[in-house]
Amino acid sequence: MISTDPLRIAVPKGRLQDDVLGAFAAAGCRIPSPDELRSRRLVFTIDDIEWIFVKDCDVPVYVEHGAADAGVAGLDQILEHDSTAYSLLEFPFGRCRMSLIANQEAAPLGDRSTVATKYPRMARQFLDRRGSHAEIVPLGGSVELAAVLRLTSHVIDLVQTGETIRANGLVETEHVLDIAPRLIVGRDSYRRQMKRIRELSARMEESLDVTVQG
Amino acid sequence: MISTDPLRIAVPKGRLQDDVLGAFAAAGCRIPSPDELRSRRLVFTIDDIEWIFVKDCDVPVYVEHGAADAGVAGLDQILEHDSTAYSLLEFPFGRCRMSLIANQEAAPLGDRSTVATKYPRMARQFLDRRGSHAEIVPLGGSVELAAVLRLTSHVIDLVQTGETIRANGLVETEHVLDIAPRLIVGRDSYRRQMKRIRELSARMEESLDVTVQG
Amino acid sequence: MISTDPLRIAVPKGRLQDDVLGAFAAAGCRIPSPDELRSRRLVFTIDDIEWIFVKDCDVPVYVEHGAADAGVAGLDQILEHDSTAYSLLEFPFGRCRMSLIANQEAAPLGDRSTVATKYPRMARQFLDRRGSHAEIVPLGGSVELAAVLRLTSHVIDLVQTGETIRANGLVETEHVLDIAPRLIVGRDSYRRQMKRIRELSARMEESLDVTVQG
Amino acid sequence: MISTDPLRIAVPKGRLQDDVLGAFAAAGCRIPSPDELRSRRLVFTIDDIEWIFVKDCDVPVYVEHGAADAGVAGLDQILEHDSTAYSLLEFPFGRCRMSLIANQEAAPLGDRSTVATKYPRMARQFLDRRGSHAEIVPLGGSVELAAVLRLTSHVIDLVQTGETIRANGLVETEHVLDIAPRLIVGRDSYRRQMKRIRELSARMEESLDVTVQG
Amino acid sequence: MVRQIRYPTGVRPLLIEAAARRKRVERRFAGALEAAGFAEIILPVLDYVDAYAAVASSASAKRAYRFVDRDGELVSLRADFTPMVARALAPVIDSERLPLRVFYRGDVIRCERSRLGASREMFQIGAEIVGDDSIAADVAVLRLAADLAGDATIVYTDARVMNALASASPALREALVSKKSSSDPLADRLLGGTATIDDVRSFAPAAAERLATISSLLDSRFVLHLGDADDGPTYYTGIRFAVYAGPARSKIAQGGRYDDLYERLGAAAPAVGFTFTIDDLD
Amino acid sequence: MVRQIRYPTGVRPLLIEAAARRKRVERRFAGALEAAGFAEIILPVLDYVDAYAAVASSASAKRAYRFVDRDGELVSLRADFTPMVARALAPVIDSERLPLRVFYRGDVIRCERSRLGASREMFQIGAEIVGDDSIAADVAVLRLAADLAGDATIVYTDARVMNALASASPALREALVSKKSSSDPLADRLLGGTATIDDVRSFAPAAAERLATISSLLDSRFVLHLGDADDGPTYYTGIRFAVYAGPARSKIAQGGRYDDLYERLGAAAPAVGFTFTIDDLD
Amino acid sequence: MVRQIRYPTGVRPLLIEAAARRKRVERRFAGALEAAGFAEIILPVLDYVDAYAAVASSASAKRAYRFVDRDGELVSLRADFTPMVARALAPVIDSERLPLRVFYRGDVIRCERSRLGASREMFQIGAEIVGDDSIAADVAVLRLAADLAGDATIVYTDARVMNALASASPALREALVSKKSSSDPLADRLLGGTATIDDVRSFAPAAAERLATISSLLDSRFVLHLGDADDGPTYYTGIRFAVYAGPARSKIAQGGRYDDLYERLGAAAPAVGFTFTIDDLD
Amino acid sequence: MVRQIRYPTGVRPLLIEAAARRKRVERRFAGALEAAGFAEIILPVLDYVDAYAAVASSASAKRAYRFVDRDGELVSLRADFTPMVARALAPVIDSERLPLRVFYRGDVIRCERSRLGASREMFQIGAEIVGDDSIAADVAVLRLAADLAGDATIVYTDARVMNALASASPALREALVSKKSSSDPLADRLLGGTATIDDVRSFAPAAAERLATISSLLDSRFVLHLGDADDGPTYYTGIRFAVYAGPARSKIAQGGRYDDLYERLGAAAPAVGFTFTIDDLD
Repeated sequence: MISTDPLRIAVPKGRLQDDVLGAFAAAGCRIPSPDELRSRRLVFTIDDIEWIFVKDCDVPVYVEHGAADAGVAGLDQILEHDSTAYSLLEFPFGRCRMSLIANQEAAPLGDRSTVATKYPRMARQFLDRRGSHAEIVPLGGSVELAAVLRLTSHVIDLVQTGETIRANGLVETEHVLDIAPRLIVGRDSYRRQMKRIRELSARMEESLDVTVQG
Repeated sequence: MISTDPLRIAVPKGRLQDDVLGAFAAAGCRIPSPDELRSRRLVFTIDDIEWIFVKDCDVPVYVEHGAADAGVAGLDQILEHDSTAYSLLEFPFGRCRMSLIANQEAAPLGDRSTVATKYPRMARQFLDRRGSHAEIVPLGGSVELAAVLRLTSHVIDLVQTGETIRANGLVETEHVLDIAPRLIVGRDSYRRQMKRIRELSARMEESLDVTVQG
Repeated sequence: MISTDPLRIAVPKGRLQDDVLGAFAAAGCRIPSPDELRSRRLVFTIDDIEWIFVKDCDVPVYVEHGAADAGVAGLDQILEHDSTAYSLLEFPFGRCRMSLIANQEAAPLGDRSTVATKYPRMARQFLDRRGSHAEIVPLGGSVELAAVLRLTSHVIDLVQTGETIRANGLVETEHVLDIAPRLIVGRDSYRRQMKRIRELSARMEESLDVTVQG
Repeated sequence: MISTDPLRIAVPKGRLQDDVLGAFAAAGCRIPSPDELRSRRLVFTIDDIEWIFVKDCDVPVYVEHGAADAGVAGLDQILEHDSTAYSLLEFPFGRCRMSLIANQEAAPLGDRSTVATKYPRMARQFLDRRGSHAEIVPLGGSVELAAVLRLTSHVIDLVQTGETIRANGLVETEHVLDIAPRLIVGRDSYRRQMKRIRELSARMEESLDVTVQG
Repeated sequence: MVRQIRYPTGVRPLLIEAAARRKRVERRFAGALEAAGFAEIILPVLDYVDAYAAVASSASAKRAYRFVDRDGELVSLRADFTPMVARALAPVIDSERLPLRVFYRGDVIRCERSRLGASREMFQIGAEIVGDDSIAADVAVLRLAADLAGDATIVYTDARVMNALASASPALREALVSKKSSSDPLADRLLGGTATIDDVRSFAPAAAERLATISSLLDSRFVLHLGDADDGPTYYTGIRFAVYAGPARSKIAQGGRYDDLYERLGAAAPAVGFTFTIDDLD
Repeated sequence: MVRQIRYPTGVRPLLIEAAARRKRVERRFAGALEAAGFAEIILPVLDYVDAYAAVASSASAKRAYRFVDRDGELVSLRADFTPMVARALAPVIDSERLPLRVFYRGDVIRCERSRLGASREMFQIGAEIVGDDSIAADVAVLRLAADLAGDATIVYTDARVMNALASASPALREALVSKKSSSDPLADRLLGGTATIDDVRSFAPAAAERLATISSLLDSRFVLHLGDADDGPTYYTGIRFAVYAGPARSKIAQGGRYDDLYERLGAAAPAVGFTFTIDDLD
Repeated sequence: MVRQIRYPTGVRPLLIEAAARRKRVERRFAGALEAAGFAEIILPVLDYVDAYAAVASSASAKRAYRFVDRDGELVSLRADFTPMVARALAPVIDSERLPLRVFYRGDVIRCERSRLGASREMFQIGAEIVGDDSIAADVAVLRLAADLAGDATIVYTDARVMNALASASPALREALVSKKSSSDPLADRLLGGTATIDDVRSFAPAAAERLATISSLLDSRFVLHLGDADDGPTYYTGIRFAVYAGPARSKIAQGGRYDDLYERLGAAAPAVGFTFTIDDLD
Repeated sequence: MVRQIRYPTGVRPLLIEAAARRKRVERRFAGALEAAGFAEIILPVLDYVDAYAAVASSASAKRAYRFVDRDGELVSLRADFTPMVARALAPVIDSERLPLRVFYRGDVIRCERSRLGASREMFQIGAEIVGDDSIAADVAVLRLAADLAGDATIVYTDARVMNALASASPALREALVSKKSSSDPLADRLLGGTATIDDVRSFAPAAAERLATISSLLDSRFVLHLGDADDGPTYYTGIRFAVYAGPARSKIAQGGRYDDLYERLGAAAPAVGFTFTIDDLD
């Protein structure tokens, strides 16, 4: 065993937090209690794991720079950050899709199209694959609004139920990518904590009965 | 009157949304109903106002580029985006402060300091005023965590109650700026809608009994 | 015949001038008379040839830019100017060699060597072929002096008799290139005046009994 | 006296060489004999002066870089090289003028003018003073030819008798600058050899009966 | 491997249909300007930054493509036309040939990110009258801008009004710039757009005088807004205006009088003009 | 202090008369090309160097203004149009809409020093037929170039002749490239411009066949020179030509067929075209 | 006005205390390397990008400061030492003087944003043995790295193991690279770090042979991890290792054998070496 | 194909022997400076040009490698140390800790062509006393420079002498700058190096007073030359000197007092120092 330090795991706050902690609990890890989670504390060390709670888009950043050994992040965040971390597991919860969405009068995706998105890097790659010169407009959120107001012809965003799209009179025109949360591990951490990480990953896989596909 | 188009107003989703809508209602505007707000719709036209709901950090972007005539945004977002919009009103709700926060062992702010923040532009200006070469580490959220984990010596972030700081054993070492939401209006929109905008602003000011402080 | 304009031929003033004119005369061209040449005139049109008299280093420039159809230039000037003109003939007169010359105490050409020269482009190519990082010092003339004064360890220059080298106590250490004057023709001029140029070149070749080598 | 090394003086080969040596001889310096000068040697040490013979355009280079203590160079070369050396004396011989010369059909100097010259730096400064966008074409010599052939509308060059201009049907349209050879001394050499240099300069001045005007 | 398709920020090709639309608009503008007696000049796409040191603004520098050329000089791709016109014409300004009426067109190239609802391309056509400081020139330029814009509204003022306020009452000016309400009744009228020329005559008499004449010569497309704070170039010295047309929230043109600019770039001459950005017009 | 007047290497403004002359020439060319069924496209003045890695030549790179942009990418100001056309059109190449006839115009901007007898400015107009590999397209392009040039001489060959020689007999090709005389009678005929199509049929049969047909369709303005060595772009795969007119020693246009270029830039399509440099024309 | 205080990305001054700390570490490393027979060389802070075309990786190019110099050539500030050593030594590689033991030190300068928990400065000290392809050289370099690091753990493998797997079984390699679990027992052992040299002998016999000897010569600080996927430079051709020490999660040094690198940069010679990044060491 | 071997202008690697020689000189200088109580600081190789706007000289800018970084800011490779020291120390200048004695070393990187008899490399070591405006500090710095240089001659004056002359008699100053002879006997003595402190007392009393004391404290290695015209940086405000040693015609070090420089770069403090260029020393 190279290192006996606690393993630092980055948990995404918000939507996925409960499912993620549940998956670790099912694999036999002791996780912070509901009371602890209700406090404003951001770090909890239990047994040999140091749990840290970070904004979802920062998980790949913490893992990439060695500020956390492992973490759970959506494929959208992993790809948008061009992460070099290893992906050990894909989780069955929190799945959604990234789609190209158009306003109803928009012409098909072409050279004069404009695309609002929170994911400029992935949007660029998608447009390059499609051979399109379309312009990208980066926004921080509510990107569908840009298409509703005809500020852009298209939007690239995550879609879960499609309710927002329908409610605002937009059209989902193309499937870009399936998105699911993954357990990611930094390359240096993997080298130093190989055995513990693989054991943890194996226990999680068993309990999830997940076949890794990604 | 130059223009008779509806006035498009950008309302920040989330924490400030109810107070902001309340302030407009108190000034006599008809606002979307709770049912409407629970739908996933992002745009509502009522009387001569088109309400749009955007992520708080995007409000200055919409107003700057003429995608909205007016909006409500915190001074943090206004300054971080270097907005050229006019600030007509400051609201009495949603006030907080931007502070410099340190971990307990951190040396005083100096050349070897590092500062995690969601506000790199404002942090840079603060450090320049202080004559400090400290390094800035931009993050998307939970920036206090960086100081808790000793990844940075300091954090610059918004503070409301100070509970997060206390719960994580950090120290608020310096007041950077008072922050409050403001009614902002784009320069071109002001020219084209001068009269309506000033009337609306006057009604809001009366109802709020707010003295504008700047 | 594409063009019936006079053929403009650039003759290098100075050292080579008489030999060059002699070669054209031997090929049957009427050349300016000694009296004409003693005048300060720079241009003479005789029959269908316009003779212009230019500094030797400018001949490749005139031909390259289409300011002259043809000219006579040393291989040193042709290569130093990276000329794209065609070389139709090599003349038997005016031959010399380009050499690497060292002062007597100079270490063999190496990384700390410095080389004075009028030909920085050719010197660079020679040093690259030799894998040397030696530094080049461009001068306008009397480059041997730099080595005599130990301002540089080496010199790359034309050598005719070697008398200057001996008189100044230098050593000719390496042969870089054989140099001879050539008849050069611009690419555009060749296309437009192909027949006349080839006839002239053939007559000169006969009269010179020169085998073109290359 | 700071330094007792011989004083190294750069003499321009060619046109000015005899007059320059004569001026030093008149000031009491022993100069190389005609026989010595006929040899190919480039360096002669006589008494406490080391005479070196360099191409006229290289004199300011040698002095600027401390490769010679002093030298004689025309104002054209001094200015074209942006020399920082001190000018101690101006000589009465070798004087000429720099002129703007036009071909007979050329329009007055204007935006569409082109100017061939051996002095691109001085030409640029002249054109800037005249507020002209005219284009400069650098050549190595016989620059008048460019105007004769209508390759450029103008030429900037040294004029002595004006015979070349007349013989080629050109017109001297403007006086740019009076040119005379000067005794120049490098700044570092002046500091180290102040006394000897001033004595030499004083003797030359007396013998020349020259008033410095420069 | 996926090939990169995108173009550098701020440029892209216009293929057949888009090029045809662009050329149509160009022709309409150029035709109208020529008919109005303006002669075209063509400006370089690249110039030295130092040549504009006397009029540089750091804001526009931030958006320009800048690089160091092979002579070690800092150069910039064309990001603003008006100073380039002055620099180009300055050496040939000749009082006998004035006034000059010139126009120009071309792309400005800026390394700005794409923006909501605005094209990142920037094709501009502008025109100016050089060497004529008359009211007639002001009015001619204002009318020409309105005619070119079609169904337009033009908001105008005189730059000297706000400048005079800044000297007379910094607090008042600050209120005008921030647009917050004020207890000062003058400020309130200025802010609300109801101030009259008489309101400003005391502290900006020359501007008031000139605006009075100008406004008497203009029709209802022109709206005088004396409290307008500047958000454009800082070189205006007289009238200043913004042109609005159609549904766009943003101005499609701006202009004004800049009587110092030529002097700072080499040859004194008054000038008044405007620049249209026509990417999104048809 | 003397203000710097000059402009960066390779650019300068065109003031009123010069701009009018330029526009006149532009109109003449654009009018003729439109009449011949060519549609204009507008190409950016700036592009990524890497986008042309597949066709880059180091010689032209040396003359281009190049710099690193804010994303760390190497970009270049426009220095050669033909590859830009292919890159711009590649994403929209659609076999059903082919052939396309397009033309383009604009400055190429190079940091070359001024040259004897040649303007350093480079305004170019070019045209090409994309998606048509027929002899008719070759002839149409040759004729169009000749008509645009006025009283012109066009020297042409097929790039495959010299390429075939290079494989068949490097020594022979070297003689042709250097233009020195040769004891080989074929070389001599090629060098002297007296070689016939029959002379090259044995080693370049396809080119010979095509040239035979082409030459039968052309009038006396066109001069076939089979021994012509290339001095232009290296992407030609079929006919290749240079246009001479008036007293100028230098060619005023060049062109040819480049059937591989589009494929290397993203979408396969044959193409044939030419580019005029019109600075010095009237 | 507030003066700008910050420095460009990737650099900052070290004032008295920080400079003293840096110099202390430098002295410790340089002293140890000199004692081990290594001679210092000094590498330029700037070099042509094209000089490394044969070994360039686009990832590192993205992080380097790059610009076009006055000759129009693309240059880069020093962002990676190892190829610079090879380029500098190549012209003086002389088989009689080999092997050479050299070391170097200096900043690498990258325009990366500041990062969580990692200094953006990058002071590096590295060493290599040139011209010795023996196992003894591998072991000497591994031991030297461990000694310099103090209380260190070194994870090592041979680059050929994974390369052989890539040819033999792309699917297996993919599993190893992504680190997902696998039903293949060999993959599982490689992934879990329990694979032995015998496991890889069949498909990578030379590497297995060499690793067997090397591992027999190393003590417990060295951990053989045969399934290790590369995350560093791509030029390794033999052993490859990463050095971990103290509480830092990130490696403090990396190294390996690169027997092709010199040849690609001008003169064939085997080499093995490592580079420490010492900003955060004391 | 021949590979390009050369390095960019102004840099090259130092291989084993050259590096050893460089390190020997470095050690000798650094040892002597540390023994004299100077602490090292380390300065970045890259900085913003705008940070030095208050002290910039266009001459040095011309020789520096300059480029635009990814934020659009103009940056420069290190071409002059002294202003960098002031900018780096300004934020930590603390009157209680003054005076500071600091030294620094490193390459300056300039894109100058190679020069006759001078290396284009530029390794420099410099030192300065910050926060001490005493004569003792002047003398300490002069002596330290002489000791470091070995068998040296130091020519010195006070920058205020020539500055006072420039105000008092521009004609006289011009004579001194050009070094032409003059009919004025004072000018003649100043030119010839025979002027005494009494000669300048009338127009530069403070400088005269100070020089009188300083010269009384110096030995024969120091030569007072009151008529010396400046050829170095323009920021000197008191003593100014050049160091000559051995057979070299060029100075090997220069220095002086610059009491305004720190203030212009952010924090007022007097300073006196020097910089050696040690490439050609052994």
